[in-house]
Amino acid sequence: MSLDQTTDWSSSELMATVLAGELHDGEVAIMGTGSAIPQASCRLAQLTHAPNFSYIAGGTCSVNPYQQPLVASACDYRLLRAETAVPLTDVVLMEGRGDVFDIFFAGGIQIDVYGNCNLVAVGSWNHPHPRGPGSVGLPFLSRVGRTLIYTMSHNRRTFVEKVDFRSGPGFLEGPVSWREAGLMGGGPAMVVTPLCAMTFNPETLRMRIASLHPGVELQQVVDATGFEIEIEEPVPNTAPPSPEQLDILRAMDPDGLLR
Amino acid sequence: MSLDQTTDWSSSELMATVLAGELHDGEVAIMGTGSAIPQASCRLAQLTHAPNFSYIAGGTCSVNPYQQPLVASACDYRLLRAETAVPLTDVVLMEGRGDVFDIFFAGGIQIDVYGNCNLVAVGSWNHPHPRGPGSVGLPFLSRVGRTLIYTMSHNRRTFVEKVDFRSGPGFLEGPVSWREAGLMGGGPAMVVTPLCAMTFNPETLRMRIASLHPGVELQQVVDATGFEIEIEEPVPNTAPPSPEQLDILRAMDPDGLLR
Amino acid sequence: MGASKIVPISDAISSIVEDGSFVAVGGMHLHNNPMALVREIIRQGRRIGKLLTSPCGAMNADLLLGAGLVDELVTSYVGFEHLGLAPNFRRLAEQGSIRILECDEPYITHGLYAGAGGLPFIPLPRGLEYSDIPKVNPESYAYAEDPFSGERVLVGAPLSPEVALLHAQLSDAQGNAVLLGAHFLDRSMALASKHVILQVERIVSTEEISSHPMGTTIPAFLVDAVVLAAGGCHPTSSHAFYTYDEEHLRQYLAMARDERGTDEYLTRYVHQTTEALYSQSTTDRISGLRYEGSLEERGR
Amino acid sequence: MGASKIVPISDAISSIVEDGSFVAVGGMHLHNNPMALVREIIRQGRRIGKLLTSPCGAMNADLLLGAGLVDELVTSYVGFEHLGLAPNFRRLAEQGSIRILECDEPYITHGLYAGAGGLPFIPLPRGLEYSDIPKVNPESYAYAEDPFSGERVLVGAPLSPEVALLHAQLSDAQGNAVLLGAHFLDRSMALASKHVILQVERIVSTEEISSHPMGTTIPAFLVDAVVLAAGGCHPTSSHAFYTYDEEHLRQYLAMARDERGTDEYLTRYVHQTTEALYSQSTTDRISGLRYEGSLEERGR
Repeated sequence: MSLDQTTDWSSSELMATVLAGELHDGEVAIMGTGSAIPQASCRLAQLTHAPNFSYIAGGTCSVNPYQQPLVASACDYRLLRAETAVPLTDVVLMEGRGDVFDIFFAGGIQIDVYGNCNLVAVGSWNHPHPRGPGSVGLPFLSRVGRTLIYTMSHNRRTFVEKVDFRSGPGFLEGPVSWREAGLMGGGPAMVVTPLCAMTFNPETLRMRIASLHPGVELQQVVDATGFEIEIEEPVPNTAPPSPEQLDILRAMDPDGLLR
Repeated sequence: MSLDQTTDWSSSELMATVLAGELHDGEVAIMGTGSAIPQASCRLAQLTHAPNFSYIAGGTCSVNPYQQPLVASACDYRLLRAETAVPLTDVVLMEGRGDVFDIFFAGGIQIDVYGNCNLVAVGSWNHPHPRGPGSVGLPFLSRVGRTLIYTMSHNRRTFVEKVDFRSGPGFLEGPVSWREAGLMGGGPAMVVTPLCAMTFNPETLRMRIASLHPGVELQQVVDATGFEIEIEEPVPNTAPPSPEQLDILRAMDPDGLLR
Repeated sequence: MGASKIVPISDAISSIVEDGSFVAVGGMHLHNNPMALVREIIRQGRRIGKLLTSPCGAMNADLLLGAGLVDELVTSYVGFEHLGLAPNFRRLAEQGSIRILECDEPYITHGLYAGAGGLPFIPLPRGLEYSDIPKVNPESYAYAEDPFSGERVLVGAPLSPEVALLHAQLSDAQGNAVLLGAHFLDRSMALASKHVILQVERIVSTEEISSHPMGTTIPAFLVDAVVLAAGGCHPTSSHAFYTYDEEHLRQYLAMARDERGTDEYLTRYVHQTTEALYSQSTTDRISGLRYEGSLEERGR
Repeated sequence: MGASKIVPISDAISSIVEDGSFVAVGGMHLHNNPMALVREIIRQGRRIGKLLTSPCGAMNADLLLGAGLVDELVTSYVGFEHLGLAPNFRRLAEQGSIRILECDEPYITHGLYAGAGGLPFIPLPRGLEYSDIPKVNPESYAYAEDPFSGERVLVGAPLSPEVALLHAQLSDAQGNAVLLGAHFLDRSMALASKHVILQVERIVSTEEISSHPMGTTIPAFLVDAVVLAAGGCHPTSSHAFYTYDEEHLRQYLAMARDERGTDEYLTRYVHQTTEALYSQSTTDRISGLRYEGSLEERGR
């Protein structure tokens, strides 16, 4: 990722900061593949406002990795520079128990207006194009406190009215189906992209713009989103990372994965 | 246990030797509580005729404990002086898989003519007398290659026509029920007591005397057994431990648990 | 990094164990029984609605039973191995004055797995239905149809205790705990229980925990309270630290033959003492019970 | 004490992996993929009836797919993380020329538990039925009635592979194996599979294994063959030994964009070489990939 022209922090750094703001002291989070941004956000939260926040790096299943340094792969051995580690089989149990993890970081090759994620197939499952890598633990979104969705791709291919294949449940098909399902999980809470942060209208359960990242125009988001996104004007600007936050992020990221 | 008056080895040592003779090279055995005799038999087999025999001490779940020294408790920390160890949860899985363990060492407060064992209750389950400690893993007898039963109590309270409570399945209620059940386990293979070794008639599936321990009269066994035991005369004598076997047993048993 | 969870033992019990709750007690046979926590429960007279043991309960269950604090017992064994039967368990069972949910080891193990993983129920291997256990415990065992084969199979209900009482050899102040030696079902209980109270031999730094990240660990976020209880498994063993006190256990077995003796034992070793005093009074005995040449390191 | 199970890699594959069998392949993402065994399977042209990956397959699955040796794939993910999609998996899936048993991580994990434990099937936590996965995979997923609640619940079929191909960092000659670093689902695969072939970085003495009895271990009696394969995970990582070879992986991803490039890759790195030669040719690269300041000890 290249540096933003008009600022001295990158999109990924901003996204990590925004996500960190969603993490509260005492909570426990879990994440999977491709997770440098959530890893950074968790460690950042721990080192700032949430010292009792815990997180598991879903591949190695290390608990509170020190991010010395931040790594690109979810299963990297260096993630075991951590408070401790547990077996993967235990993490799957804890995900299923449903009251252990407050936060699940998710993503998708498609994300729809109700926050459903698709990591499996665009088009029909039998003849997909593209075929995605697969769901891993995303079906557990139905049993987690709340889901934080992040993606580097804010475009009309990713943000669609309805996912072609639901691999990670969001608010399903909207308020009626969500209510009928009576799931124990709280559903998606936020979506963060390089353009903006989005939350969900508690009535319609549809995605709405929460804040525009510095330098992004509202129309850019509307144009890049494949469904009619809810807007409540005036839309605030996303707070940029503070100098302290940037110092922390850069100290854990000598390889510049977030730059 | 005191030394047999007429020999220089104890009942327990003889029983360990007899059991060792049932263990074949390459097999894997599992045992639970109160297991000094089977532990000794397994280690003896390894150090003599069965170097590729393996066994798990069911409490600590240590694999091939070195018996340095033999201990009385199935969960003793010193059992971890072993080739290696696995979690208890893994052992329960392997017991259930059914093709991992060739041998399960069992016992009971009652053992019946078909080799069913009872560790739970004499009399009715609601008003037992005595109440036994409980079954632990004995129901797995239905899924193991073969069961070796041992007990220090050869009397009419222990050896009964039918157990009051079946906690470890033997040949159930005999040939018909055994055939109908179609269990994957091979059923009980041998019963060893301080008086004799017994096997099962392959037709009737009832217990029969296989060999009388040195110095024991046939009538003693008949009198001490609460069901009509099958006898095919002449009944051979149990081979006593060899000097080599005794040397090995005593080297691993400085505390004299088998004496 | 996080806040310390080290609390006095009385606070741990009074604030976390509610009257009537479903409690799992760790350890197995004569080993790693969290006796300090058990004694404190008795001192506080906390009723246990349902008590779950590992496949093999011992002193941990028998003392609570003797104190008359257990309504229902979920177990596959309570005994003292080569030392004899469990006297209070036996007496109450023979009198019919304790409700027993009779179980076997596979159900307890798989039931905790189901509880930990949020599985609605857990099928058991075919063949287990040939013991009489399921017949006397319809609360825990039932039959379901296997949709793949169409066969009727024995299944178990999930085990989801409200509190697990566990002993760990080492823990940091936040509750990252290391079980040296055998793990029995202690980690399973931690995973399946809503709350975990740990008694520990020794508090260590988080750096010490981190230095063996794959050492068997209960992560801090599962742990509600950490109680320092050196020697706290006495008279049972604490793996890698000390073996069981056979003389004391035999004394217990002799005293607990009847209710009066049990009461005397409880008065002397529980009610008339505190854990601090108990620990002081057993320091010398425990010194004599240390494993010869034991390396704490070995246990990992 | 027992007989050595160390065999040449060609014998391990030819004598244990039967054509058409159900094979589990260990490792996860770019780590601990048993690539030496995978390459040898390709050299011998063994057809795999069904291939199971850990929740996250990578090069281990993609190369076998590229070699055209897989009939059915049981997986919840095949990809190269931040490096990109799995090119052969993607191409075959988009062409419809591979049968995919679409799964999720909970099913693969619990399904292996069921396979290991002889459980006839395995209920899954409520809520998982809200993904579309069960709809497209009726072979692995079905619905059963929970006899305790009366509810209809999603369940999975047990996973019982015939052979597991696994990488362990250390093993003795008999197959007592230690996984340093993360374990992923490798131990689950060993427990659930009828046969286990281990490739190992280093053969150690049984005394070395015994010195940490609780170190994460696959016991020898589950293991059929031990193959010495130092560097045998290349181009993926072997925890505690070396990291993944990003340059080589990127080269693979570039070449494998089409069938011809995949064939070229296979010719150069598989068919025209042996594991001994492959290992020789990568020794220097692997030296450059060693973890900084890694302590093998740490991984336990």
